[in-house]
Amino acid sequence: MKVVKDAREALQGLESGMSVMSGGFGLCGNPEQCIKTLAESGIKDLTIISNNCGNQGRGLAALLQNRQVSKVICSFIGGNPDLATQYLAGEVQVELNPQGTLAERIRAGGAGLGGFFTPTGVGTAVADGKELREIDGRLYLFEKLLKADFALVRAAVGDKLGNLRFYRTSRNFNPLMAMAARVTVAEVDTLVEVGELDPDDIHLPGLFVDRIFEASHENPIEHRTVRTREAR
Amino acid sequence: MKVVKDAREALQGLESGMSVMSGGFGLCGNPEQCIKTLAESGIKDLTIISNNCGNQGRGLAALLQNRQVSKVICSFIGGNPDLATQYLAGEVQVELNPQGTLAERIRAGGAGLGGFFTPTGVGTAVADGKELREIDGRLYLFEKLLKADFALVRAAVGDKLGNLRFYRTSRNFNPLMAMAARVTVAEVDTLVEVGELDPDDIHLPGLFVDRIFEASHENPIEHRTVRTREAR
Amino acid sequence: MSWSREEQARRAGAELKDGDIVNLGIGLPTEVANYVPRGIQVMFHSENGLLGMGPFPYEDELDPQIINAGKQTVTLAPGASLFDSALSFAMIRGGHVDVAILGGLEVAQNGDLANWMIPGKMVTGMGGAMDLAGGAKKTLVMQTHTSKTGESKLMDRLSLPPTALGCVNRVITELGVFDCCGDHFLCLELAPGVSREEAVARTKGELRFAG
Amino acid sequence: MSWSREEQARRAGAELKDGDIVNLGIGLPTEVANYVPRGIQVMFHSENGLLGMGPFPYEDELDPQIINAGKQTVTLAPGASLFDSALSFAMIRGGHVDVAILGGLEVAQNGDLANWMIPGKMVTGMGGAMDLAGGAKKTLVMQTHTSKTGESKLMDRLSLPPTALGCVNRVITELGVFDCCGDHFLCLELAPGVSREEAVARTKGELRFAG
Repeated sequence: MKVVKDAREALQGLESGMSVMSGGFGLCGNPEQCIKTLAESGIKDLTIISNNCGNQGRGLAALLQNRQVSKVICSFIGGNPDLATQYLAGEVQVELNPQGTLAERIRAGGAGLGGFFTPTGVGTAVADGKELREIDGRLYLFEKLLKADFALVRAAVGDKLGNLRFYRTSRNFNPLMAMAARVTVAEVDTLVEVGELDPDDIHLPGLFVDRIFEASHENPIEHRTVRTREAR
Repeated sequence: MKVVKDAREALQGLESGMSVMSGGFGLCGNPEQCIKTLAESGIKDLTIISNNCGNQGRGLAALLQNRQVSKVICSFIGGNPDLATQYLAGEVQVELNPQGTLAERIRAGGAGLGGFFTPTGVGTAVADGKELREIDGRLYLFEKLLKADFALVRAAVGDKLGNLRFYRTSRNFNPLMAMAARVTVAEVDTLVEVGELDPDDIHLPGLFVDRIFEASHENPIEHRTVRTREAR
Repeated sequence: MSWSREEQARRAGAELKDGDIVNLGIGLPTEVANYVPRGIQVMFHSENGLLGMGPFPYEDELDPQIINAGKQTVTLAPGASLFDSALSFAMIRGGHVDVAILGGLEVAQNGDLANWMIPGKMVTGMGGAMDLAGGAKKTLVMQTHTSKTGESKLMDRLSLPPTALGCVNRVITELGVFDCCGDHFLCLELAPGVSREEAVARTKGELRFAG
Repeated sequence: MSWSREEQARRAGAELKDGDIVNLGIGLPTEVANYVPRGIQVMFHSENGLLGMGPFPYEDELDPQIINAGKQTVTLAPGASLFDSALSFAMIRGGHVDVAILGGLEVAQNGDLANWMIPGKMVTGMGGAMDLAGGAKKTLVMQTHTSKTGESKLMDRLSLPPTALGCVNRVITELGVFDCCGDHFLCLELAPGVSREEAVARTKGELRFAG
């Protein structure tokens, strides 16, 4: 069965030197328990594939602080002093991808495609060493699929077959990464019985999920922006 | 505003010689009113992009019977005597795509990608004249994006901003085609006010839909297969 | 003696494992749904956008908008999900479907499959066959061992246009069960009353026997 | 005299049309949300997977799982929808976003944009900037006309690494509104009290005037 007790059980088989995709945009929609458990594990030399690799010292930044990460494939490192420092010191390799290209490479990995041609990055540093091709009068770059050993994703609700529903902007990269790994682990706010989710409203079919467990989440806020009723 | 009165108004600007995507798998999930209106229009020389181009003399087969179609891009023509006859007589050009390749080419068109490498079709007639490439030790074919002048799609529920929900296996190619056309027309069983759909449960965001109208649908059955309680 | 279609379907069903995601082709493979071994649960994938296909509906359950890839009315099993055609084929092409059971016109000993066209005769299009044959983790073919005119359909090399190359793991015919091993077929099992000599005589490729 | 940041944002808001799908970059562009002209409705797209971004929440509406691409807490407008990052960038790359309003470090008269890195200084990554700049139907840049040291940021050609080539339609600075026309900038409007001479002096590319 796919249901496991906790993150420790879910991460069985994740070893030093592996590649790990982690869902989330900044700190929103992160697989918090998996990250915490990884940070306590002593596993090192990881390649992390994630849009931001944590932020403000939190999330995946904990793995950076522990020197567990040797390479990061991401789109944005602003607001992440741990990553910026180790990158500039040459301690961590960073491969920057345009955000849409990162999402699409992961999707290609999950969908069994070898790669694709995108207009994003033509004429920029991103194009260095990549094939350029004109298709129907427009210039495109070749970008390759991206896969990983493990994908750690977070969802709002899941059933025991691994069918998932995401909540609001916590969706982001989570469903894509779930498709693109050898082993996909999902941590969910609420685990329900099979049949409780409407078949039309499953965001990610369960065949992409190998292990699932229920966990509580802190949902930290990065930039707390509010308005006051008076200002209305 | 996106809401139009009926199929006639929705198809304004659709002219002879254009390319038209039509959602549906066989007769399931077809934009029935749009097809009917097209069949009565006298418009001809159409390129139809659709998984089956109708079936059993129904659906898009009406356009074939009227000799309104000059080319069909599809994956399957079995069970479609109108198409098979005209194809064999050289009256209609047929471009066969593996079904997954057809879906992905349409998605690429909608997603702004120039094309992609797929393993499907390597070593077969589908590969004729196409680039072959080895990526990470596996062979792939290059396939190009596909776009159209009009996309005719059918959904269960839509709101006045064009946000759509599909029902059961009527989803099929509909959301993909909606992304890939210059003008996308959606006909829905039920048109609701903005705000009535849960934002997490919109299958296709409204920015892909240009015109929307409410229509009733016959939902014909191709192969009526049932079991009897006795046989349980 | 050889296996009936039912026995063939039952034998194919025995290939399934608990938790498998299974796509059944049109025709004989569809019958396998009736022979899932007791005690295991599998999910049937239908490439028109359904995971968790249930049996045919009772009259009062009939819904024209719930169909399988053969355009037959079906039902949803518990835990079913619906999705668009691009995601459906992402599942197939991406290796997320464990077993595809397909019909065949010819299988070659190197695993090449032909099942989508006969030049000058059958014009149907490949539909999802090319994606399915090449994409599933394991591809099983169910077909008759020979044609109506007695010619072998288990070949040293294909005579018909291929659907996908090197994709077939195992073939189940009325004579037995055969693995595609590259330069030969390996017979794992013969139907009761079928002799090795008969199997060899009716196989155009090289046939070896296990054990 | 020249425009304040507020006036710049108001001027950018005047570019919006009823029904537009609009993506606002981080920083000054975000302010444009406060200056949508009366009588028109636009939908704000946020590339982290939200169409229909509403204003910042009241305290009692605060939801950590509703954020924009700047990771600020926001709300959902009526008719909003959520989706994954691949679909979000399919919208952008596929030309389904009508207007992107982005910050800039430099704009060249041929429409090239630099806004993602300063070699040796700023290391943040491009995030969604390259997709947005090149993908929207219309790309508008809001930036200061010159750097703090007085050097023009409207260039004959970029000195910084490009974000996307030939993508910028219009630049709004504190001095006025300028179109990228290939071999020159075309000034459509000057802020009150800004002279043509001053605009020319502070523009490194060739500057022409409409009318």
